[in-house]
Amino acid sequence: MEPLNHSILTLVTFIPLLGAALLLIFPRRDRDIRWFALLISIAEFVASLYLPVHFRSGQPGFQFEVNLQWITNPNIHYHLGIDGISLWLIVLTTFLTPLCVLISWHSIHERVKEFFILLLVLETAMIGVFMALDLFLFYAFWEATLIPMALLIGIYGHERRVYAAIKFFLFTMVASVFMLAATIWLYAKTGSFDFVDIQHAIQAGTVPGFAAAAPWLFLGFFVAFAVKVPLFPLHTWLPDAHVEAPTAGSVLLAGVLLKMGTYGLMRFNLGLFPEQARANAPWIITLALIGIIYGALVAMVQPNLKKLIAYSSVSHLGFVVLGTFSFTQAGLNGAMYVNLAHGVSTGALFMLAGILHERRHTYEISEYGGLATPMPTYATFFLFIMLASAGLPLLNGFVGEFLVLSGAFQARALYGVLGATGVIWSACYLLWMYQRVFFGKIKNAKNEHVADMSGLEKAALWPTALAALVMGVAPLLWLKAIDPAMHSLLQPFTQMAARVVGR
Amino acid sequence: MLHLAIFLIFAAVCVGGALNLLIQKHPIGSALSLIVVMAALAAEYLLLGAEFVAAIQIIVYAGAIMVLFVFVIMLLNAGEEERSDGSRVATVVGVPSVLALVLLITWTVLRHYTPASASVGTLHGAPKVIGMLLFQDFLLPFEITSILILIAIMGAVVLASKPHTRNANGREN
Amino acid sequence: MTTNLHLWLIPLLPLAGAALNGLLGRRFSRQAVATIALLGSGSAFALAVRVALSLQSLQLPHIERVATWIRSGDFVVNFAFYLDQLSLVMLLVVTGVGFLIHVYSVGYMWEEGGFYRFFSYLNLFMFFMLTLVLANNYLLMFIGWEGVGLASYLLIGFFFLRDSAAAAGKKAFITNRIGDFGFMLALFLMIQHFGSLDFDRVFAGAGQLPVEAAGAGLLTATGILLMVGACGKSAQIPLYVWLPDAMEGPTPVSALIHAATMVTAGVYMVSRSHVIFDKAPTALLVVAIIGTLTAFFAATIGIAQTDIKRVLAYSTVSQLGYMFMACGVAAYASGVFHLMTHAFFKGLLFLGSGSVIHALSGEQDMRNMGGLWKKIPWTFGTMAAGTVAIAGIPPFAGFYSKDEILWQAYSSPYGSKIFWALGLLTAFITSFYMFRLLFLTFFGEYRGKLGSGDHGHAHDAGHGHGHGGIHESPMVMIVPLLILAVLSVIGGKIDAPKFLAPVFHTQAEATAENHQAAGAEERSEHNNTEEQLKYASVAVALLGALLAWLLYLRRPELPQQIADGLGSLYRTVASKYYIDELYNAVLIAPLVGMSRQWLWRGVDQGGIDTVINDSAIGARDVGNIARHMQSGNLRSYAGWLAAGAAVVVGYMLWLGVH
Amino acid sequence: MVPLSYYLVLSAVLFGCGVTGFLLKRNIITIFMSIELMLNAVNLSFVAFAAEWQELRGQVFVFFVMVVAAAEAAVGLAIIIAVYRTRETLNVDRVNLLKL
Amino acid sequence: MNPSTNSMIQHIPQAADYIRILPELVLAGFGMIIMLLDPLLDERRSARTLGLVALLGSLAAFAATVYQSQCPGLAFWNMVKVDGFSVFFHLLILAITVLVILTSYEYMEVQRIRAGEYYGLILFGAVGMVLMSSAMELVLIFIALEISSISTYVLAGFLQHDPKSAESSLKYFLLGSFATAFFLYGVAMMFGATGSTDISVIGARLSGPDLPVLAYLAAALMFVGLGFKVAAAPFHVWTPDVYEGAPSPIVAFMSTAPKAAVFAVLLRVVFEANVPGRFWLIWASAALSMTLGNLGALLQNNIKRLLAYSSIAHAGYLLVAFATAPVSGIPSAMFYTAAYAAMNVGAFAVVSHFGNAGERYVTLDDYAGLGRRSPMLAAVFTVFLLSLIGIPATGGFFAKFYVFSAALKSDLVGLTIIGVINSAVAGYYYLRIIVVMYMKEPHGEIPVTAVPLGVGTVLVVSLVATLYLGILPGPVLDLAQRSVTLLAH
Repeated sequence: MEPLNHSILTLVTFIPLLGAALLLIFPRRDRDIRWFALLISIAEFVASLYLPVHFRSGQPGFQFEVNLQWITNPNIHYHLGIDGISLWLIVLTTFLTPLCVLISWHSIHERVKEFFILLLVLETAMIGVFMALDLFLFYAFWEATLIPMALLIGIYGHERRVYAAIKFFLFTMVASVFMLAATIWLYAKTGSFDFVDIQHAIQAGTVPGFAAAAPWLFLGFFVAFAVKVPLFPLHTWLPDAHVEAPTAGSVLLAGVLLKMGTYGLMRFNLGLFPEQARANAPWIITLALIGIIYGALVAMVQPNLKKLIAYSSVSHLGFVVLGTFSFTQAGLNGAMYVNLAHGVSTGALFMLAGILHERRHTYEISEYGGLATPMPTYATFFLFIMLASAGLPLLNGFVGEFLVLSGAFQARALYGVLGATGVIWSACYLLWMYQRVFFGKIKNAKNEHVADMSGLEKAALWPTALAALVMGVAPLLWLKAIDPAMHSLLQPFTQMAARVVGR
Repeated sequence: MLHLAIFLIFAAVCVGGALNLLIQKHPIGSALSLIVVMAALAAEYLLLGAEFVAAIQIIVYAGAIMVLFVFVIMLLNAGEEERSDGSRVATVVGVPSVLALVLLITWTVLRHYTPASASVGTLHGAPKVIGMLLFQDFLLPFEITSILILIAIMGAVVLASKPHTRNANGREN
Repeated sequence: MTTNLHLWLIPLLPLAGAALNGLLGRRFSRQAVATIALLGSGSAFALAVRVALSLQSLQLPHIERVATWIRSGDFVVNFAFYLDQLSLVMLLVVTGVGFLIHVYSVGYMWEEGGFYRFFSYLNLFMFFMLTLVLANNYLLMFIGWEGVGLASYLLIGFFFLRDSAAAAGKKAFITNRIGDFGFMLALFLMIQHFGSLDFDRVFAGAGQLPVEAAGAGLLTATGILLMVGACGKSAQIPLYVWLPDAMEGPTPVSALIHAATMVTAGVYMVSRSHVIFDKAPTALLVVAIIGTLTAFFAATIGIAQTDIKRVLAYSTVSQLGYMFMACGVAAYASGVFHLMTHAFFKGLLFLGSGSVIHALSGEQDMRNMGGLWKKIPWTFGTMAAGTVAIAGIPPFAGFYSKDEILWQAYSSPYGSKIFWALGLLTAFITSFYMFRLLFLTFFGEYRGKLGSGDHGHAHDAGHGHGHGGIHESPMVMIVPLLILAVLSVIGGKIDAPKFLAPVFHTQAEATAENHQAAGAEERSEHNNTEEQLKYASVAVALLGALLAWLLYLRRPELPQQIADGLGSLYRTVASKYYIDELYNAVLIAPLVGMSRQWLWRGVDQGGIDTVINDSAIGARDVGNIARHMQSGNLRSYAGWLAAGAAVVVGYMLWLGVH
Repeated sequence: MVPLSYYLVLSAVLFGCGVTGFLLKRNIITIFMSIELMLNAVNLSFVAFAAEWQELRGQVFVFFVMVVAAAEAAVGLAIIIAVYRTRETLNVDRVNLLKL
Repeated sequence: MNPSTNSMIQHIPQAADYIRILPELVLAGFGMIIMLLDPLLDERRSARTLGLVALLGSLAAFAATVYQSQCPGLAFWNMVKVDGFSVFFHLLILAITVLVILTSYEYMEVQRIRAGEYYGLILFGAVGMVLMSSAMELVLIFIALEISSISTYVLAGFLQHDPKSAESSLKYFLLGSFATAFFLYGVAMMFGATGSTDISVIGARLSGPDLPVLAYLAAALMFVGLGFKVAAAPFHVWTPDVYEGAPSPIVAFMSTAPKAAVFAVLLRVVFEANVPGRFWLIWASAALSMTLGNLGALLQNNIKRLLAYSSIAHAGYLLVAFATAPVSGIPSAMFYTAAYAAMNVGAFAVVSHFGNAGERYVTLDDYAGLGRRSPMLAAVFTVFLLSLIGIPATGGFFAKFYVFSAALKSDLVGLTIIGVINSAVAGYYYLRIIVVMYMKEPHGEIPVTAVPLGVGTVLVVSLVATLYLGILPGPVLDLAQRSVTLLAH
């Protein structure tokens, strides 16, 4: 046993918060604040790398667990732990945050201190969501992500930021109260918030009234997560939030916050209510498929770069849901992998969009054209990330999408077929957008002397590009931990399937 | 029978007074009819044997409180009531509700105590007995009422006094 | 399997070149860039030759496993390489022709901007193409498959300042994606039924299944889906539309990617999957029909094109159709044979046309050419060799492979006389339009304006600066032409079918042989027929040439008259049957329009957001009503209180009574 | 003897008159008087119940109600004066600065 | 009224009796000291001195309550009962009193209010409120209720320059008395139905199976009166008007302390006096309160009015607890009152400080840009608002959490869902304030004075309390739970 194993999760969760607290008493020297935030976020990333290094892939159950009684009544524990499902999402979060700091270096010049405080608080909350094994703790972290994010959008966003912030907050808030209701019900009946305990109780059938309530509980959790994912038709907050959010906000929103939804679906909807998940899978998959195709088609016709990326997220996250509810090993592995890949590539896309906005203060695609000439490096980065997003083999998008689709295909051929059309759509909207932004001659004189990427911006994007490549070439590094976790998550489903066959 | 007749007479006076309170346009008229109601009620109390209550009903209620009312009416030189129509809710929603309320209570009471079943006698509430009770069992409430009265006095002083204006230096004008 | 060939080095060396040039090339000199790129592709070629030389000591198929790529449950995909005769042929063609075109490009692109970028892309292409060829499993093949698409996208759009180039690149990629969609579905089917994508496991699994009768079955479905993929990559009906547009790319790219190598990936893939197709006659039939139709259809379009590269492009589509026709009649070896010879002569033709364009400083319209043979004799000579080869006139390479295909189409158990007839007709047309190209370009009077000075460069933007007048290309371009010309002449002597026989020596072949062995009489009859058919095909080739000579040299005014006489039919053909317009009107425009009007404006903004906003407004309205209880009037408040009291009392009494 | 219910019905009717007065009268002072009427009605019930249960607490309660009524009267009339001072009206319909 | 043999001892209050009303005595004593000091002091400086005395008085009463908790039991012939329940509410109300006095400390200067009566009324009012929580006799409850009511009527009208204040006072007074009459009628009926005004006797008489209809009538009428006091729908209409017009510290006071006291009475009446037929009545009232309160708040621009509607909604959430099984319902209700008090007093302290002289700045627009001009104040206010929304790690969250989990334990799924949806809707209007503070540019020059010591203390204390209840709710809930075992036999 490594000496840090018991405290590492706490450490990883709260380093950013500590940083935020220190920033609070920091003098208002913007430069120092930026450096400090960068330092903290990098330290956090390094600390979080402890997890994959010491993670034991084959070992079932949760690792690095901490379980302390926090509140006796209600019976709330400070229970953190990770498994293959959450491991990489945490690292994704810590990976993206320093990049967010970098990309905000110059674009945020007012209320710098508050910005980085919010960013770091948000990081803690996001990490907490992925680590919490106590339903209450989970909900607390879940809600805690809302406020800094809403503030980031609302204070540092663009023209319609207030509207977007409120929309974001309300959508998520309204949806998550259903989860809260379901959580409270579980607590009222089991006397515990502990994920593991509740799971055991449900499996053992010792929860009174569970059979009748299960569909509603499932729905309660589902709605909260579906809004976050976002699943069609609950997605309309996402484009608005993205368009108005500052770059760092968009990066974290797409990169991590949406993943909280898919994570929740896996952890809770599948983990706690396998039978309900199975029963509800057809319509959920239908929504996911609609999301894949619909998101892509709508993305295609967006006149706004960020909206386009936002709708592409709807499409990509549709893959995740599709994979999740295919209940196949490949589907779930793929879903998780799409999560990670989407976090990296869409995060990078938003950073790129932000770079453009910083120079020209608009996201309208029609304002651009021919940018490849003044900004060759930028165009190359954009191309690379775009290809990653489009799911080109050997880049990160492909592995996940392929696994998801093959899983969906195994579940039902039609799912795979419809989902696979997404491969076509994503090429359509991305390539078209790329053509309109970068190719041709410069039509708008303002674009003639747009500066290419600065060293700082390159520093923010190189890691994502490298990650996209490594994830595409060596997915095993990630799948090694994901695969067993998904295997155990699938256990009840295979049993169910066996029962159906046996009958 | 005599009891019943007296009851009915005073009851009629009560209800008449109450209705008159409603009908009267001038507050003084209403105040006077309220005094009538109170006096008639005192008679009903006597009928029930509550001497002490009947006495303070006249002294405190009809005497002191109503005098205060009349005093204020005079002080503010309140004229006849304006026939303003500020609230349709009061007539459309309120009055039917009141009717329903009264009917419901009456119905309950009549259901609970059929006229034949329970006729009350009297409970002799002599001042001494009441006093014993007040200063023993009800000692605490009795003492606490002093605070109530203190508050009332303070409140009256604060609210009825001329606004307490100070200039910016805090010096009184 | 004691020898380690380090097959992984073959694709990786070009990749290294690509990475080096791509990341740092901007700071290198042109010489350095060229050296790196040539080293990348040349060393791959050298390794391929080494592999070929050590063939005797190998036991084929030779599999080298490098690392595991994906592991998900029981499903494992490895980075592993597979070498047999088929991949060796492809390997040599790709690296060989590829290297030559690299050399050629050094000359051709020397003046262009983005030199490093070009070679980086070219090397990247080599990497993906070699991955495709050497893959041990379908997914690795798919990497190469998509990757060559990417390289093609990048290279077509190389002159990105030109909108048409950018659009063509996008079109190529998206059309390819449609094909890839089919390919992916085929992969899913394989995963579902064989649990693996490794060639040996899939083929072993498929081999155990019975031949599927007419109608659908697993293998039929897989086969057809693979064919969809092949249609995209190899530009077959209905997905061929991208290839002619792809001519927007620099000409060496057209030669390498859109003639010699990438577009033949579909043929390679179908041949590689022959085990599946052998068990699925229906799928084979589909392949054959698509191939035949494409061959014929594209050839007809080729007649009426005036852009030299577009003629070659349609010719490529048509020739690819031949290859699929061969595959469709289970004569995979013939298909691959034609693939190889086609790589030689079509590569040659494209490079030659590039040389012409180079000489004319960017002119591509054949109507503005003519009489060039004197000015660029080397180019003329080599191109003439290529033309003869593609026309199928013996003893040039094209004759052998094309004749083999026609014979197989005629005689194979999966074949049909219709295929043969259409193939023959196509051969005639091919001969016609290729000679038309040759005559228009090199004979007659020069019709262009160049020669007096600098001329605007309609295509290959920026190309032609510093050139004055028509001039022969530099040696660095001529040498590859010569080598390819030689190969076009003698390529037919390579008995590829025999070399490939062990790969395809499977049940289908066996049955065919049984047929042949059925009786010596029949066999001799076969030989007889084969002879006759040979004459027929030579005859049509010569006829085509003759007709071209008649129309374009002898009576140059005739074509215009014929075109006028045919009227709308001619216009239809010249406009490529309006297929692009049709696709645009039927598929793309409605899709974009629907997405914008219905989905985005309608569902998203009109539907979902309206519902949400309305419910928010609804809540506010109700809130407003609730607020209006607060009229500010005391008596109203009392009214509400009284009402509330009445309700409460009423309810409680009701409760008390019950 | 008078049946208890008679007293209670009388009480209910008086209470109802009080409530009606509160609802319909415009003059604040009259409204306040209506409240006094309601309290009187309640007192009658107390005394009647006290007689029924033979329990003096009922009468004691009436005593306290009267004390409270007196205190309320003092404060209430002071409030009325304060309102009159700022608004120069005793019409309750005109006292509606605070609304919605 | 058990006839006792040693009647002499029975009829003279013992020391324990006085201890059991010690906080009330202390409060009243300090109130009188203030009354005495007032005329003796120079008017200009009296406010601070009197404020200090009042502060000391309430702190002393707080201490007295702690002391008193050592000797639980009945006093003054079953008039009052000191138990965990009463101690809990004593502490709560006294804490609120302390905070309100602190909030008022500087407010007095700004608003030019007569300090002597102001503090005196607060202290005397507090006597009534604390007494309500320990009273076991309807007579005493009635008087205590009146003390608390009358003092708040007067306090609401303390801004003598402001016609709104007078109107607020008038409306509160008239409607309050109106409701009191209903309550009293209910008490009369209860007396008629059971023959007693002693809660324990009533409880015993009503525990039988066959209940007189009269008891139902009594319960209904009493509920009207008490419902009015806690601003439960449909008896909530007065709340926004009164809160808008009254001085902010007083709104902080009357939205928490008397409400807590009345909730205590409701708890006693509902659970200890076994009042029948509560379930659907409270169910409907709770649902209606939440909904009307939240919907009404959606469109408000005046912060005080908005918080008034929010207090209606919160009364609704709280009432949910009354519809549940007492074992989990009572502690959850008690916790809720405490958490609500912490956050609401804090919020009103901000409003009171920010409103400035004459409470000029109370609209939403005035708060624009507060996040920039006064970041700490805005941050603290944000925490209170988040707590009012019910975001985890704040007291407001656990308050709702306990209530809803109690409801679900009693299988009140419908009510829980209504409540949960409501709390989501409520997010909107609280969020609007946060949005305005942080995301809107200020409209003009609005002076932001430095936060003075008194308000600062209040903010810190309520902030700590809000967060404490949100992070470690256990101790307070345990306290509440222990008292339940005494209450719900």
